[in-house]
Amino acid sequence: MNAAPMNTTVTTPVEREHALHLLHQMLRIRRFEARAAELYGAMKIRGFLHLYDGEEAVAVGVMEALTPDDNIVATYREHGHALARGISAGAIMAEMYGKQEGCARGRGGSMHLFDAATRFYGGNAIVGGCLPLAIGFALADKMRGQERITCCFFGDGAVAEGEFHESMNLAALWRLPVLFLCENNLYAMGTALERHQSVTDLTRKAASYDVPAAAVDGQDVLAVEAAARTAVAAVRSGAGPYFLECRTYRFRGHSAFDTELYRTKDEVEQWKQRDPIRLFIHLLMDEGLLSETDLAELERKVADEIEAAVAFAEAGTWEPVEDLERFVYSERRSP
Amino acid sequence: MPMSEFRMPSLGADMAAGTLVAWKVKPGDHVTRGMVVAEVETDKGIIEVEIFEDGVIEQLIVQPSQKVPVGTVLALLRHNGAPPAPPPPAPVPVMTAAGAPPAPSAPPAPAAERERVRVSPVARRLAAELGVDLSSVQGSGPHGAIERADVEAAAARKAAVAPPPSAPVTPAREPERPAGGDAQAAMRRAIAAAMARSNRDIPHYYLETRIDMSRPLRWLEAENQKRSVRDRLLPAVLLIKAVARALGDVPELNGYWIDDCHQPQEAINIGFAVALRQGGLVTPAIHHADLKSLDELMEALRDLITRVRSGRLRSSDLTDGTVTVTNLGDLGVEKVYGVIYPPQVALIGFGKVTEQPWAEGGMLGIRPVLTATLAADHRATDGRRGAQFLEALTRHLQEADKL
Amino acid sequence: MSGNGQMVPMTYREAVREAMREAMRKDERVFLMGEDVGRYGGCFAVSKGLLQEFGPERVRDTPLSESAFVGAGIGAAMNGMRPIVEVMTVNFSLLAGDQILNNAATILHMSGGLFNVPLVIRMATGAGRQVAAQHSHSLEGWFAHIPGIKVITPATLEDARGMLWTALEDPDPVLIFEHASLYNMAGELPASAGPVDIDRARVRRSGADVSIITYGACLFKALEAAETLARDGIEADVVDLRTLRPLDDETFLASVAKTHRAVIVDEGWRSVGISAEVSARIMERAFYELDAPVERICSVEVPMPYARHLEQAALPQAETIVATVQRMVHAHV
Amino acid sequence: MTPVQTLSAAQIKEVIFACLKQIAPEADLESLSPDVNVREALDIDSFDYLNFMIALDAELGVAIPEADYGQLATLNDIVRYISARLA
Repeated sequence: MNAAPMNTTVTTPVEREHALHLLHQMLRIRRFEARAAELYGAMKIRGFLHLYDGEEAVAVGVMEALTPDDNIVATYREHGHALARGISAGAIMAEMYGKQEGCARGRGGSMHLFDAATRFYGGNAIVGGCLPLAIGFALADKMRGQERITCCFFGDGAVAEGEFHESMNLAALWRLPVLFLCENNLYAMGTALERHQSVTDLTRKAASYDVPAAAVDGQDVLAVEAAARTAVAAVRSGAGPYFLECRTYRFRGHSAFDTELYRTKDEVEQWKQRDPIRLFIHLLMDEGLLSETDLAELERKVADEIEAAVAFAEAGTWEPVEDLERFVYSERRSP
Repeated sequence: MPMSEFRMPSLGADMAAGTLVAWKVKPGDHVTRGMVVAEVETDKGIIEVEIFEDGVIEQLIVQPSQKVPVGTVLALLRHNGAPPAPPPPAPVPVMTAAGAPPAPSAPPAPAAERERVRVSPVARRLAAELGVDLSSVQGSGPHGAIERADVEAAAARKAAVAPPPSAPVTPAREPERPAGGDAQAAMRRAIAAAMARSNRDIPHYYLETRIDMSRPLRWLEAENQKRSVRDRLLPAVLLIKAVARALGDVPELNGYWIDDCHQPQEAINIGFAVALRQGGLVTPAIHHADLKSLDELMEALRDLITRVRSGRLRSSDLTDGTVTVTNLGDLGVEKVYGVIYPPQVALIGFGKVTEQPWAEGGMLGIRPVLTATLAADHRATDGRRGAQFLEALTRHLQEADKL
Repeated sequence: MSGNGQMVPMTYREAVREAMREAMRKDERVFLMGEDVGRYGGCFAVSKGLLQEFGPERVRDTPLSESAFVGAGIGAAMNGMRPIVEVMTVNFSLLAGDQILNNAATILHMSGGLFNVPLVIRMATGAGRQVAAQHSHSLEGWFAHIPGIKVITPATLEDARGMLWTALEDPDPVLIFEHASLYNMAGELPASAGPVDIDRARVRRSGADVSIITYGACLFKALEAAETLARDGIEADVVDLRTLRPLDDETFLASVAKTHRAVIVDEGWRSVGISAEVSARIMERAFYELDAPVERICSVEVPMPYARHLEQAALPQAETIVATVQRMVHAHV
Repeated sequence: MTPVQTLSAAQIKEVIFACLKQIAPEADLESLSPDVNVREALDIDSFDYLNFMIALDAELGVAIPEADYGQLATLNDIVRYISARLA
């Protein structure tokens, strides 16, 4: 039996403009992923495709708490993070098409989105492998007296990796400005949390490293944002790392090719009752902050953006094969 | 028993039979993979036929001037180390070139097992350079291997007894092969069969584009000014390389349509149409044209044309083309609408470069202009891909310095 | 640094230490990180004294977490620093294999050229000190298999002193393999010794009869063998590869073109190793120069044993090189 | 490739014929009119023409730049051009 969805209710007061912004961001991700699934079926996108439906509130809420100067290190289920962080939908879609207009010239694909302007350092597809990188980013910033922090996303599966424990220890030992952002969607691929963890309350992992930790309902975007602001403030204060667990659920399979033998339809349905987007829409309507017209307007805007992204990807070009061996080594000398 | 059969190869989609012209080996000879062992006359001309195994020729079954269907056993090959075999049963019936009864085949000569002479690679190279006959050299290496020092010693001995060398003479030309009326008629028939099949089976679509050649030709002229006469490049080389590059961009046009199935090929082997003086044409392939530099392409072209003209094509020359380029510009035509050579799916034609009015940026000028045409198989690709190809071709030609 | 040609006595260990000291003085972004590099002074005492000079921020002792601190080196390098990460021995580097192969080597290419990783990883390699099968292997050939990283193997004092700075200036990850048996090697270096290239192999001894191609500690076995052979009138060209990736083909091919015979000496295992690679390149590009088959002298394919006589029997030795060359050259010299 | 100092027009023509013979062995050169376009008359394509230039260079040491190809239409043109270059 999986951990039951948390039933926290949103109480945070929210400005209308900000609320509409959060909703917009979540809708963008949902629409983008739906289109990605469709285009995968049409064979426009290949390779592995890990979709983020159901987890939108996490990426959107956390990104709100960060500044543009902070570093992001993400996993292979990162379309939502990239969109919420501000990489254009066109550059992401073109990347998934494998076009050279993509944010990594079509070298990385769905799992390896990169962007210098938003300090987005992947798109890392070895579970746990991104954690040491985040340590390094934070170490460099700390050594040079930078204000910025590093936010490292990873899933519940990564908690079983040695690299998670090595990294937690090192970050705590050296008091590095890292936000360990665990997206607990209850499954490491197809293995349920209680089948891969001896202790299923993941915040307790942090205790052994003396890292402050909290858990939050990952279906509630306002709660995520609030918890992330608390966490970010703690990290930015110089107190060292912080572990934030967002309890969430993915509505689709692990990747495009997943028969989902490991969970029941009932369970998925039950979680869909807690769709972060639906919950938020209801809340805003109840509060009188959102009208049907507002929603229709937002959805039209999102649809236009995603269609433009698809058109951009379609019109993109293939990197010439002569460039295949470019960037194995740098073409410039560092100063 | 480690014995294998060397058969009349199929050298093209349109070849049903071939006439053995000459054997390059005799019973008892050691052969290695890739060695030319026979010359076969086909409807397309005389082809040097390679063998694809190592071994010793046990018996030659088909005799010169016999015409046999593809797949007929031409010779028996004994693998190295195997004992000589008893004579095989009587050879298969064969057709003869002139309808005459088959020539009686000579009894197989007893194949004497000859010890393979070991020669180190550098010794072999040096022997060729110094004109040393390796059979006269005693090897001092392991198992009697001939090494560099042995060749040098032999060359020194030779120099000591030989008169000073006279001026080098140009090698005699290959004796001309009589281009008999029969061969020409046969080639005509072969072309007829392939082209009729093409027109019957392939739904062609045609696209053409005019290309401003001022930049590429200017570049070529400047390049050739830096070069000796011997190293000059012909415009055809630019065209071939640009086609290869463009095929890299639009790989669907490079390949075959076989059994209702589009089979794009990875290797870009450009069949280059070469006309024969006595009539007819062949389209030997320039292998991996995309990977060759302009100099290497020029060399490949030189080699192919020379071998076409002297009738010494290899089987792989004729069977490996993945696309065809035909350049009739020398003859003054402006546009070429080609017929695809099956099972290929595209043919690119080039006409003559002519000075033409050219409007650009609101200005009218006179430019050297080339018309490139694409004939493509509509089963394999659509006009959009074809258009992308011509666009890529134009772009690559404009960047001749990067070809 | 004094610019005169005055010679200073120095060990290999001191040469590496001087190189690190100079790098940290020259560039504030450079720092050293690894197990016991600080208070302990380095497992091989290479970093002894650096903590006192540069402090614990720049000479950082790490936990026994190879994956975390190698990965941290990658992240720090991507974020503006120039880390030197010391991995105690090559065997331990396998614990950081994920970070080296999946991150350091891939990120530049995978990000379409957006992010490079200017990281230097140093580690001890090789056998000869009776430390048995988990501390003695020569895996530099494994790493040389990976595109995206560079693999260098300083053998001489000059290279130990000079390669580090060049590696730090390189925009991409460079792995430096220091043969543990060389740390005590003493010699002299000019006081002015400075950076050297990491692109080219070098001919350490010139001869016309055979090419001995090697790197790392085997260089000295090759030079010893060459002296013995010279007494028989056989002159060996000894090529020190110096960099295993990218390999400098031109230098060893030119040597083979001169001598027409090649022996490759490599402390790694024979199968699928760097010697096989060198041999293949000779076959591909200098086949018609060869007067004899290429030979390889490598470690015997066993986990390295503890007992001294067995360990020595497992390693390439000067006598083996001499015997092999004599067999190859035989009557012609 | 010793440069030939004194060569009569007839000798030059002989060399040209030898070069052409290498390229078009079947051609009947004796009946070639000195005033017709050689390329057209003998069906010489650009590749053959380059070989012809290479042969002339090898035999006479006269490297003809591409820019001068236009001056070499007929047999007479070629003889005249080469005489001038050898002079």
